[in-house]
Amino acid sequence: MAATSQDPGSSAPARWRSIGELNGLANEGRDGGDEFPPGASEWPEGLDRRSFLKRLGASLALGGLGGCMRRSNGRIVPYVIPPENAHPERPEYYATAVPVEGYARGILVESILGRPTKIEGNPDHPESLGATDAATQAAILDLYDPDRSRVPLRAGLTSTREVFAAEWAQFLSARPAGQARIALLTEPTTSPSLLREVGLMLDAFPNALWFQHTPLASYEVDGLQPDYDFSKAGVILSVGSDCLYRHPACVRYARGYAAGRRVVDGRIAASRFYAIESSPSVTGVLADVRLPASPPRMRVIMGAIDKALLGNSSWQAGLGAQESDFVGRLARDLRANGQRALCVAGEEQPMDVRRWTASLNGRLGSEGSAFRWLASARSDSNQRSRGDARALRDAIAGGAVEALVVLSSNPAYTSVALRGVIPAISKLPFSVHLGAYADETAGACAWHLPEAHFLECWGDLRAYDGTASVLQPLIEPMWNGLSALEVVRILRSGTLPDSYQIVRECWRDGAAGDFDERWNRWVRLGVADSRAAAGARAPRGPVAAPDSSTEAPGLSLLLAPDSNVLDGRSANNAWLQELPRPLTRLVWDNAALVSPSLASRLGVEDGDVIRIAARGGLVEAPALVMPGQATDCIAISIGYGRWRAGSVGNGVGFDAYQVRPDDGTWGIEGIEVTTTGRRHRLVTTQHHFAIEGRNTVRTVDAVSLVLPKPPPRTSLYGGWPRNGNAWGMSIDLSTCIGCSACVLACQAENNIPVVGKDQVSRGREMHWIRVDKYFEGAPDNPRFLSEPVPCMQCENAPCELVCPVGATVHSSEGLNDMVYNRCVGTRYCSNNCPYKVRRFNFLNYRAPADSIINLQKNPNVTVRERGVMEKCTYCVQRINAARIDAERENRPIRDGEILTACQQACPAEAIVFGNIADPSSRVSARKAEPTDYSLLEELNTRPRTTYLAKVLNVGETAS
Amino acid sequence: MSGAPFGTVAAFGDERSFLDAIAKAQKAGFRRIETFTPHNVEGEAALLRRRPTPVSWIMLAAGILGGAGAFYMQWYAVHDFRHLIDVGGRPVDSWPSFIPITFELTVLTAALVGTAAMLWLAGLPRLDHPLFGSAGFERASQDRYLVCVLAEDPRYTPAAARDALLPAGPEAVNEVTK
Amino acid sequence: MKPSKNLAEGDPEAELLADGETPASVTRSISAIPIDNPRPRFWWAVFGAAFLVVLLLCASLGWLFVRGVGIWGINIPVAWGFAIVNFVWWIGIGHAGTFISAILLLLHQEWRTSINRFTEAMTLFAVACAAIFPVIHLGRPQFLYWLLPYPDTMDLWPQFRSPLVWDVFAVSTYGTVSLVFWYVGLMPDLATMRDRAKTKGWRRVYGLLCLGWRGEGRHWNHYTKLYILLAGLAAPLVVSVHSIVGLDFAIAMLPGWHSTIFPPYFVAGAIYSGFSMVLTLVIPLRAVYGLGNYITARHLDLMAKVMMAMGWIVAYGYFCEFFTAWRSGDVFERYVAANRVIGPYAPYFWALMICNIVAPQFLWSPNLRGCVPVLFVVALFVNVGMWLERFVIVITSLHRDYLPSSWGIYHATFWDYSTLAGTIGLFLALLFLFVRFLPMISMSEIRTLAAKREASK
Amino acid sequence: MAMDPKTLRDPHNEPLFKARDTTIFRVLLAFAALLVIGSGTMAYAYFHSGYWNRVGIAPPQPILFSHRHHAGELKIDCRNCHPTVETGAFAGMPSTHTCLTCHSQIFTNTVMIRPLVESAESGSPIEWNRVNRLPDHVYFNHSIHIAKGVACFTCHGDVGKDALMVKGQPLIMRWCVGCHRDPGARLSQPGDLFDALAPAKPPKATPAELLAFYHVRTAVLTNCSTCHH
Repeated sequence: MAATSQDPGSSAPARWRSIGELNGLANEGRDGGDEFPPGASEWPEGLDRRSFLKRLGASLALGGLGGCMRRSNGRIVPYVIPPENAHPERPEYYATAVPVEGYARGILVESILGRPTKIEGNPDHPESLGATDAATQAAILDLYDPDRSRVPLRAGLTSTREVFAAEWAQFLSARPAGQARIALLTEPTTSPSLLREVGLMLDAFPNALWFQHTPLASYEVDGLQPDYDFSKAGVILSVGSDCLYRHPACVRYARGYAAGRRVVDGRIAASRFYAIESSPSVTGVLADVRLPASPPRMRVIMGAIDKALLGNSSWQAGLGAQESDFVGRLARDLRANGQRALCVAGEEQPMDVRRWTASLNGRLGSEGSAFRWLASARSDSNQRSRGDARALRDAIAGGAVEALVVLSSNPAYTSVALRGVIPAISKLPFSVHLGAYADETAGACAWHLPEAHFLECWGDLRAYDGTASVLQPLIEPMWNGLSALEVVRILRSGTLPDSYQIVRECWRDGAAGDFDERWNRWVRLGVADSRAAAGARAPRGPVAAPDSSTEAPGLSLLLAPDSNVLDGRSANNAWLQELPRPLTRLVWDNAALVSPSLASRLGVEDGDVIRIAARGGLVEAPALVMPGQATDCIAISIGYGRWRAGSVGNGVGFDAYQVRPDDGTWGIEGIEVTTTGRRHRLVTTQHHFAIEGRNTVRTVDAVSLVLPKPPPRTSLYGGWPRNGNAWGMSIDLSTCIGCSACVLACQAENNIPVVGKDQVSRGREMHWIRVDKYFEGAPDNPRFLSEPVPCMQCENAPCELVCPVGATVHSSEGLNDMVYNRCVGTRYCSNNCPYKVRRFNFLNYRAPADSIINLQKNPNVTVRERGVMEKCTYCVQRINAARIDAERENRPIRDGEILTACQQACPAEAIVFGNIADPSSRVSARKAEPTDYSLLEELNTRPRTTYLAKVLNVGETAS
Repeated sequence: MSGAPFGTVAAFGDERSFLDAIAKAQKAGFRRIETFTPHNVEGEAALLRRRPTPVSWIMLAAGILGGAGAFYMQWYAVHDFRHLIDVGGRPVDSWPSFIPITFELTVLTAALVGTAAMLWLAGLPRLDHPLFGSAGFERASQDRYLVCVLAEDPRYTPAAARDALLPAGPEAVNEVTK
Repeated sequence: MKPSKNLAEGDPEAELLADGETPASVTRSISAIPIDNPRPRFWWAVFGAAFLVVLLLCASLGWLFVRGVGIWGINIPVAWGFAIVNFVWWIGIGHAGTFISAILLLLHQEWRTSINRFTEAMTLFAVACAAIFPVIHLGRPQFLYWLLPYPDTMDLWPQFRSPLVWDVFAVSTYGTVSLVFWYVGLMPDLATMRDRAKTKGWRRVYGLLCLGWRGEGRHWNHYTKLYILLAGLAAPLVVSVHSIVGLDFAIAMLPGWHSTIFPPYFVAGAIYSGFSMVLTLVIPLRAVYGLGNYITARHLDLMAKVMMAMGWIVAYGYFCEFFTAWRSGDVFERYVAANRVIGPYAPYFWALMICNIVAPQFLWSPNLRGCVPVLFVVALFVNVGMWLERFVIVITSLHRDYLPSSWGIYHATFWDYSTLAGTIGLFLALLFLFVRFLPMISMSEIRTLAAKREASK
Repeated sequence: MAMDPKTLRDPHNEPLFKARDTTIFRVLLAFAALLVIGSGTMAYAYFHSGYWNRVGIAPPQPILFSHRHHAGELKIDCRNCHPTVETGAFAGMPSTHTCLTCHSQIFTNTVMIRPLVESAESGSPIEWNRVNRLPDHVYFNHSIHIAKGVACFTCHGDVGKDALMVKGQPLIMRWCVGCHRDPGARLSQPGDLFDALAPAKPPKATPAELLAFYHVRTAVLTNCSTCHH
């Protein structure tokens, strides 16, 4: 407690507790400290006294008699004609790709009994390499979202596709052939087929205009894509970039970054990572040396870097001590590394900053090795496009549009420009919206067509590096949805086409030889023959450093795409809503992040609603104190406050688009902040971020790599005989980027329920693996430590000892088995678990029996009922499946044959699972590294999951 | 109340004359004497040379059996068919863990068997008794001390019994029939 | 604190029975309460209120079974909340009865005689209230029977290393033996009731309940031996039960729980809370039913002294906990200790200190001790304090354990409070039924006392 | 008998109970004790009984399909109709078309197989009543049992003996773990695995030899997670 907490002003790297504690508040209550908050009891809506009594009676009757009545054995229904696949119960994997802001990420989709159940990375795809990010894992849930749009709507009323086609034909026939003034709005896309279809449409209707809109930043700099190879970098400079976490190539980048941070055979050639950013990002907080700076201040520092690199001795002018130390060390290391120096800028940075940062690579010599330019893969700068949403607004306002066609985009929410002309859209002679949800834009358009999920239709996309993939469906469209390809074809030709034919037409085009053979290979591998442009040339010569003004700019606001729901498109995905935001651990909300010192200056604490006025816009959002946030900068993510997202996303969070500038910039200077006196309940899954002097996350210096070894432990007991496989896991904290992909992979694999904001606020989140975050050092610029914590599978498991019914016992292979159907729910095991990795079904968290969400469930994992404890078991269903295969063939299980879901998803390969009894296994090699340690080793629980300490490569200070 | 005599009852108002009456009846040669008192009277058992009750030995035996059974049950549960379960890496024969239940079941069986034995030895439950019909017997549970010379005594005649009891100064003497 | 035996005889300051009481008067006045119900309005008021609270308990349990334990405030990491706090509290209260009956009987403390019946009944009802909680706190209470050893279709056994299984045996044994002990002690009095009841129906009822007891010398011969042996069994039992409850915590490796001091410290705390509850209940009942002749000022004085002594043992327990935490040098233990004193639940801790340590110190003064209202208030404080003690042990240890990332907070909900209140109602309702229909003071034993005094005159 | 009239009730009071009442009371007490013990015994007997476990019970079926005839007398291999038993978790149920491989030629017009013909014509499957069923929380895999030498008859009984399919074994956990704890004695020789009838003679190999032959690793068999996850 206070005995161990430090003076917040001291810059000593002491480990400290929550922000509330720093401010002298003992209460860590997530809702602002009310000891017994009103309405904390449980009475679900729509349950009156009568039905309560009915249910009570029924439950007593069932409880009393259910045990003594024989259940029906049910029916068994064989096929009339047996299917081709003799084993429909066995998972099959199909290659396809998930769209990531229009780019492809190759995936393999697991299908059991004909329904897609889980997404894995495609090892053959360059932007997946077998791994995924969290958003990719969550994409499977969208398929089964009950809120998805199911029928065409005309003015909000149910209609049909045929009526739509007829009405469109009528619209066209009322105008001279080909003269209809059609406006087509899409997101920037890499799909060759869609671009071809759009092209054909523009050909067919000379007056048609094509606009492209996305609220997110373009990945292009002057028409080219910067691309990085972190594995070749010795020194990395990130300028506000989050490219290891949120980028079409983030998996590849994370893999490359991890290569430079991994201890192998006791050695490491560690990269050194510098970051300068205004708000902590998943990528930035990994930096060995990190400097928070507000957007205007960043420009000053970049100017200093530029000067220092040029050898201008006056570079220190106007810098603070911390800043000049940062710049000095950075410049020294960048010059020393030359070709191995990599500079990366965030996409949300102003274009001059991105240009300058990219040009540094050319100056330092890393262009061609760690850095390269790629030709554009996305249609951002397509010649036929007439501009973005602003251009469309002008066109509508100018009367140049008779028919508006919005494809797979939601501009009525995401475009500040278009929000203003919604009444005008409603008055157009024809307007149609294609989308997975009857969302905000659907409400503005006369027609709404349900869109097919990408697992329901054919398509094609290019990856960031240009690799093309054919997207194949895993399931018939559940709600008769259409793809954008099909809609464009309907609009152009009036026929009701098939996406399969459209995609094949595009790819057959101009192709010689045996097309079917190639097509089948593309579909099977998930990677089409590469038509990617090779590395492009640098766009221009030397670039001047971003100019900066010297006057004090005051407070600035930094908008950012949300780490989970992006621009709001995933707002109705409950997995993503409940997945803690990587750094704040916030769920089901966004918040205005303020630095600790700004918070005390404004007099606000977590949950106080503040009003931010910026350039005429106004947004009110609850403040959340974020250590490491630039002092004069408030950050808030977009994508919340939606009103037609669906039952999950409606009304969640605060709509930061209200202050988004029309031109799509992300930083706003000179904002005004006032307090409102109101409070909002912010819910986090973790609310104590200090490490309390406990050795839970260990760090080692890259030079010495010395970790104190614990004394050998002896036992009076003989211990249990261990023969056969001994499962174990190693988690490398040095390569872990803290992205939470493991959390969602586990959720998808193990049927983990979503419990909602209220239950999380009561401390009842269900994730089996969590990513702990700790802050260490000065609150305004701490070191961030993250640590994924699954069940440790202790050999001396404390949980097992106290279970009265033996529902959790050890397996012969060292698993801490959890037998759901034996559990009576005393929760004693959770109390006795020092790692608190056990999760309890306090209420019935299962979806209703008839819910469509159940189709996603993994049939090989029991869906837990109310009152049952659950936890990670190293994906024992996968172990069993592999064992059955191996036993049938009378061979041992091969190393790497079993991948746990978290391991499989991890982009950084930080998690390795395997047989520790086999000294040649990968996990044994990991555990033999000098940086291996057990969490809470002193308790002698002997965990099978151990960690590799986080390697820091801070280097010496400039002086 | 059918004719056969049960015995002769004398009621006393205090312990001293009650004990005195027993002694006097014994002196008169009666050996089959029973008493009915509102509480346990010290000296009564010695005077009547009652055998020590076996309740304590029964309880001891029951307790040992219960404890041994409890320990065996736990031992059996962890060794069930050589199917040994690894619980938290602890040894199979975690005998210290078995002590509490062994103790509890020792106490439980001793208490239950002892109580049953007491009832059995005392001939309870017995709802009917010749004395229940007799006048004034309700005072035996309140404030009177009753001495009864039983009819089964070979020397018993109503008159002899009355003569033996009267010298102690009873408040009342009554003949009771079955 | 060991009043000498001869205090019972003649010392005017140390009267255990008022002058002029004879076996006849004892029988008359004590049996008059169930037979005549001398204070019907008081009885109906308390019983009626308690019954309404029992209805609240029924509603709380009904809602619990419909929705699940999630209606309470428990979470991860605080997976045990009010249910366990209440369980330990009630079980502790249940310890005074057996302690007074058994241990004081073995120690030949005659002053137990006036209060043993009542406290045994209190024990039974407290155990009944306590026994509700381990059942309802289960996530799946319908599978409670899996904690019992029986030949099931799964060929599985309970996990006998778990203290919760020990609890099952300890609590059920304690409940059963307490019931047997109480009932055996009640048999002669039931016979008295049979013989004094006014209507034939009641005489029949009491006649059946006393199993035909007739005070025969042969009965007494077996009976007295059994009774003393049951006392001999109950004495270690009473120690074992709360030791095992203490082991529920001590076996766990949680800082703040994993402590060898727990079993004795829990036993002392249990007796402490038991005596305070006895005083809380006896003081008003004694006044209302005019039992001052039997539960004399001397009785209250002795109970106050026992309570104070136990309070000091409990205080020593607190001290030991902190001392051990400090002396261990263990970062986790030290943190939990400090967190109790200044953490989010510090108000509970300090309230506990006031209730359990400060309040009883007023009883050092014989004047204050002799003042019945003061004694009553102090007893009330200790009752609350002992509940707080369990709250502090359970909640503060759980809410911040090893990994700071998993630290949490616990807020009780309406249903937590309603269930606690409901069991208090149930306890009072049962107790008032007992007072209404059974003699609340052992007539046969007081008669022995009265007769002995008559004899000595 | 004269006593203080103030504290005495009517001295000519009738006794409350007769000797008969004592007998009834004692019998009732004994009965209550028996009830406690007896209900436990009855519950044990009930839940281990064939009634509860449905052993030996043949549920009605839409077609009076005879395993005795097909498997016992005609000696059609089990795998003919349950084709995935060696490769998959499910043994597989014969599709309508599987039946029609023979029954498009023989007995085509009998009343008995009318439902089969109707199924083929309408395309709607035949709904059989399940005989063997495991709870949802049990993950059972046929293929591994066959691979490790557990014959069909070991769990399904002598299916070639009865006309209608009856449940051959209780399939309760006690029965399952009985074998998982001591599998050797229940294994069969490779040639016997698909017999419809348990061989009259015990296998020539000893349990230990069979365990070695099938490479059975007994340690994992009794892990909870082997069947429950």
